Amino acid sequence: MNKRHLLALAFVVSLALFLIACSKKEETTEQPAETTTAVQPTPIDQSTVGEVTGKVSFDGTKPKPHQIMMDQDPACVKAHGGKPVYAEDDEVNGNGTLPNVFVYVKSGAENYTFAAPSDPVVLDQKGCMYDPHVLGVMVDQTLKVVSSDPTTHNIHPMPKDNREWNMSQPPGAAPIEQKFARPEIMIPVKCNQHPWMRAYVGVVKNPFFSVTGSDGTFSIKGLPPGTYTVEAWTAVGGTPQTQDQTVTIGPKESKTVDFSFKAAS
Amino acid sequence: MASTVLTPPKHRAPSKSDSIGGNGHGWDGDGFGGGRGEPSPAGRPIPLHAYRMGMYMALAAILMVFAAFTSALVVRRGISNDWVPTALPGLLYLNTVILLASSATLELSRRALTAGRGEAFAQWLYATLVLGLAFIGGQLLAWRELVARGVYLSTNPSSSFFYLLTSAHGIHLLGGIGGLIYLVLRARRIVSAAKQRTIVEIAALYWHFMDGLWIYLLLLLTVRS
Amino acid sequence: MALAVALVVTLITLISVGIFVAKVYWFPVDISTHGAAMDHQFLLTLIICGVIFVAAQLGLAYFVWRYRDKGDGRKATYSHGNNKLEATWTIAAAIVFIGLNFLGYNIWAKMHFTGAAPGALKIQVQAQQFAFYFRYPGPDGEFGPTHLEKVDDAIGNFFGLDRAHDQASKDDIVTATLGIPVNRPVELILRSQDVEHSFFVRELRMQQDIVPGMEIPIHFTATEEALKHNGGRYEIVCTQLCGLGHYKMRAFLQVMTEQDYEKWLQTQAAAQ
Amino acid sequence: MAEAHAPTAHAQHAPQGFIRKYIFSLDHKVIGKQYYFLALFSVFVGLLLSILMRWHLVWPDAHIPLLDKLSPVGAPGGLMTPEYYLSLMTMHGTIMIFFVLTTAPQSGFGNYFLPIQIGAEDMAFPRLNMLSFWVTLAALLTLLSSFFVSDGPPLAGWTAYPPLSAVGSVSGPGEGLGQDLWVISIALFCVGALLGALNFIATTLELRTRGMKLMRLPLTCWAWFITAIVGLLSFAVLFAAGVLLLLDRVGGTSFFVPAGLIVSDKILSNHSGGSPLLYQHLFWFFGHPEVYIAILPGMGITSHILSCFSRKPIFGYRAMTYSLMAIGFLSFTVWGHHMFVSGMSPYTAFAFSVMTMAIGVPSAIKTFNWLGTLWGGRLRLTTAMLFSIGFVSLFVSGGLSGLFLAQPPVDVNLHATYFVVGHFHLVMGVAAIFAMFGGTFYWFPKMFGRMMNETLGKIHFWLTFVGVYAIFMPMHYLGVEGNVRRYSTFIDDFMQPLLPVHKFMSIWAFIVGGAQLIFIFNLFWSMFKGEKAGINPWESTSLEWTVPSPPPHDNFAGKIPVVYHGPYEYGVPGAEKDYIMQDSPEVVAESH
Repeated sequence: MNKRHLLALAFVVSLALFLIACSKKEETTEQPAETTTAVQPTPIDQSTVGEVTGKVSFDGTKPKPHQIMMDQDPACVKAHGGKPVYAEDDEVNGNGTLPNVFVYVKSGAENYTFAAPSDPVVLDQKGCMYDPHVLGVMVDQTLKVVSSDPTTHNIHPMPKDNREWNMSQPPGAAPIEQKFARPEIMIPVKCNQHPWMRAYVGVVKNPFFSVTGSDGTFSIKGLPPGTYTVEAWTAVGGTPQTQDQTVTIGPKESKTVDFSFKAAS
Repeated sequence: MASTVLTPPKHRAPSKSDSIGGNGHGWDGDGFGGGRGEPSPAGRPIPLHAYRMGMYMALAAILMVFAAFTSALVVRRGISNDWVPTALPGLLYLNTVILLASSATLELSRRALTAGRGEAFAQWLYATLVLGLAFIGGQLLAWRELVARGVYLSTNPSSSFFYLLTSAHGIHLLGGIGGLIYLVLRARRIVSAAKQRTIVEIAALYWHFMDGLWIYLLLLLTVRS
Repeated sequence: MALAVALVVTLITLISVGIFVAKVYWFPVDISTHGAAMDHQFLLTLIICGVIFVAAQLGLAYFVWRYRDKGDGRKATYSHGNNKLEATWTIAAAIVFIGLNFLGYNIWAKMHFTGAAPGALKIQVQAQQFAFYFRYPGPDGEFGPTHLEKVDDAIGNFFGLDRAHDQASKDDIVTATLGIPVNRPVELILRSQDVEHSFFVRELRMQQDIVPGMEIPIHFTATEEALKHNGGRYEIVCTQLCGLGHYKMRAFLQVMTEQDYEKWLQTQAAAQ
Repeated sequence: MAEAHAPTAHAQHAPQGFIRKYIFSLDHKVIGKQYYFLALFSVFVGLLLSILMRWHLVWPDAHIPLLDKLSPVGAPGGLMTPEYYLSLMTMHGTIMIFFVLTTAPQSGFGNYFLPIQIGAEDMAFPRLNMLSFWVTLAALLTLLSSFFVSDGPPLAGWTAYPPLSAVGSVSGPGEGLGQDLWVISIALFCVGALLGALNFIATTLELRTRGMKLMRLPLTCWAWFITAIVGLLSFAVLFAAGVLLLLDRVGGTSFFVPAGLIVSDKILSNHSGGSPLLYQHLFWFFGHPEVYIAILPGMGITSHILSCFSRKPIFGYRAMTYSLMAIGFLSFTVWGHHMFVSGMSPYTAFAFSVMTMAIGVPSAIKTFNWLGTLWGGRLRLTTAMLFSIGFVSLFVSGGLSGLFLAQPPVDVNLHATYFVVGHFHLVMGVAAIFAMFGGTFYWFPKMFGRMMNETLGKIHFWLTFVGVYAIFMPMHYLGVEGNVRRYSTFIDDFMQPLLPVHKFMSIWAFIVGGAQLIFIFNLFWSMFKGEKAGINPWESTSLEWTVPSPPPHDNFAGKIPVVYHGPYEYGVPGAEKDYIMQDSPEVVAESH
């Protein structure tokens, strides 16, 4: 090998590398912070805990219920005996309160850590509708999806911060068990084969959440004394909206927090 | 290299010469006994024009890749209402001149080799290599200019095609640069052995093709609808 | 062995052809005005192919049997071919194949080279993973615009209509069944919300891919025959691979008399 | 370029050491075997997938044993999910088309026998040859690795139409990493195929021995040569399509993804005005020639075997070569017949239809010439011959159904039904595989120095021949009935009466699948225990039968042959024997 040639070649190549290095765009990749350490629950003095209860009312004209068309899957039509079915997001209780509102402690409980309960939260598919429509799970708690329908569903949560998955569940198949690793309000869940089907899953770090039922009330128990921001989330009328309230709880105190929503335009 | 000698038929010779029908190289006239390359691993040398043929075929494949990109561009531009032409960096024209110059220097190098001027051959080869690298560097600078303007790969179909075509061409040219580096390293042996010159010719073929391809791409990217 | 080959090939040929001749399996009923010509073209092709099929397979069977090596020391016929024979079958094949194609030209032209008849009933078909939805323009004959951000499957706004603001959207009727009147030209405008789908109604002799980013019109007229079978209800299936629910992606076509259709449409309108 | 300077010190000697000899070998014969065994492995994976599919189709509630071990997500408890079915289908198609049909007859047999048949000591570029194999293997491993990614293997079909294949995991399982791996695998495969093709072309054109005029090439060589040209031009286009698809997936470009898509309630705002049809055009510009890439080598092998065992020259050698060329050329003009219902211009559809009918003509010529070859012959019904006769029968059956699909007004009702599945499986799948079996039985003695067992071979042939008709013929009837393909379960009432037909087909699929074990046993048993083969057990004429079995490292042991005759001089009147070898200087007055 000719040394002079080698030298010249090395020079040329390093020049090229230098040029390339100069023109390289600077890139910074964000590494999402991930905590993998096992959760050690913070001890809470059960003798001092209080609770937050309340009611969510609906203000204004009721949204016109949207009838759901299930024609393409006769199994779904049959499950309802041919009766019309309406979208759950349009539901308002007879007493003017709102069902399906997810109320949870948004902030104030950061100093505590909680272990996820070992019991799964069950989401059923019944008559090509999700039951319940709105539900909460804790981070790393198992969500167990079962089906009571004689037709195939697919369960497709569409999270922003969590891992997306999409799985079919033919009739008779085993329940699907999945966990969410990060808190997220709210993860919409869809069945693509019955596009009207929708559930909302709230993933929270603490056990302080509740969903309003047919009386529009909620109650969050076991709160240690402190100041909290309580948020209510609803998708009434189809568009999600939230409201926050701050509440301070003394030892063994029970406070009432009420919310009132209008249908989002 | 005994095996290169044609073994005569052992039985009786063919009565008519045309029953052999000449050699098999119907398309090349002088096939079997043509240039001798280096021995293939199996022993017999691969005729040099096989290398040329191989290069033609490689170029045909490359041509098809770019033909596919071209038709994609033409169709995509034709159907879309989202096509916003990307103003090309002026640097590209300088790069073009550099690349054309590299073809010229490669030709000079080749002539020097034919004339037996080994030193000039190597020098012009260096010049070609430097110009080739300068072209690549220039292309990267042109990309930087676009990025500075906020034009990225996914900004617009026209910019997508710009990055696609320039990088596809650039990668192929880098292959050519690899070839040039190889020639530089072997410059001495090439000068001393006339048989080695085919390598230079094949490298030049590739290089000029890349040159022509670039001109074509530049026209494709600049001509509006 | 030669006899076995000849017998098996013959048997396969006869069974294959026999099932077609006996029409054990055949197209479902034809409910469109254009279907008869297509079925006829199919039949014509079947006959021509059938003849070639039988001739070639039986020829093969016969040759294998007839020219088997019987061990009698006979030498094979030394022949490099027969130019005349080859030219003959080349030309014959070309005429038959290409001629057949031109016979089908008119059918294709009628379906695709002309648009729908003026006054045809316009219906939009929207495909999505994994359902079809249909939109009728309502009395004003106009489809309201689609607003992507308004699309919400959970409340049934598949087309992204803004009924509060868009005049044309107010009377649009969205359904999950494709109801059509009999004997009236229908123009479907196919579009997709997400991936490729396809619209296939076997009885209508109609199949068309639905390509996102395109609106593809197809047109047809359902005949009286449609009312006679299955209560006028036919399956619309998706035939383009569209994801995990592909096999379940379907809807129903309901062919009705003109009066029934009007009534049905009113019921649908009331449910909006 | 890398080939232009292969410095090998002791060139004439065969490499020593296991690795150089069998793994990173430059010997075209070893590479040919490597390709063959790669295809053999792939065909069994593909076959297994199809058996799982047939199982699920007729017993949708069945819990398939061990399947949950392979994929706990795709088949929880062994119950196959619809998405897993589609994944199996996608992988079956991809593996069979690329790694079996494109690999074995062309790269496998072609690599082994093209150089020997033209009287060359190796391919023109041995290093490139080795590279192309390793790239192909990398492609296969990449593809198979998608079975083990978290959201499952890709399910967009072997055609991978966008937007489904382009918008990522939002469009469903398998469309995340699995689809990325699929695209990368295909791109790699293209590179391997291109390298192989240019090597084949250069070898055929440049390395023919003295006297081996183009018109003296065996039809196998012609087929490999034309296939290489078709492959060179078409794989380049697939490569481009793959690059564009990958950019749409990961680079956020919009070549194929249109604006305003809402997938699973999510507005895809990062794409604008791309065209899914553009992808289809690029894909089928490759995809249709690909069909011929799969079948042309099979035609060559079949012609070769038919002539040999009919003891008769091939009927119309020139017509055979010209029709190969015509098919090769026309294959680039017919891709639109896959797109009659795709939404492309109906006028174009008609033009494509005419070209498609035209390509039927050279195919018909070939069929007639095969029959003409049998006519007046003295047929030796060896297993290889039986498979070749089977090839002709299957090619006729599958080819004729193409005449239906080539006509747009007929295709409308058959498109995307089982009619199409039956058509292409017969004409390109099974027929090509029959050619591979024929080639295996014919060339096994040369490749391994031993004979395969004829009795096992014949049992295998009969089960397979009857079986494939029992599987694929009924598909035509189902298609006419309107049975749509790519459905994992038949849920509609419409399909219930047809289910017994599916059961019939499935059971035959299991039988045929099982029968392949006979072949595998025969192959490996014969490799070690088979009867020793002589130089020319079939009394064949082409050059590979002039050298020992298996051939020495440089094929001819330094004695390069000279060719005096065409490849099919069987039954020559006045000749000493029943045949004249290509390199025999014997002159016969009436020859030609």
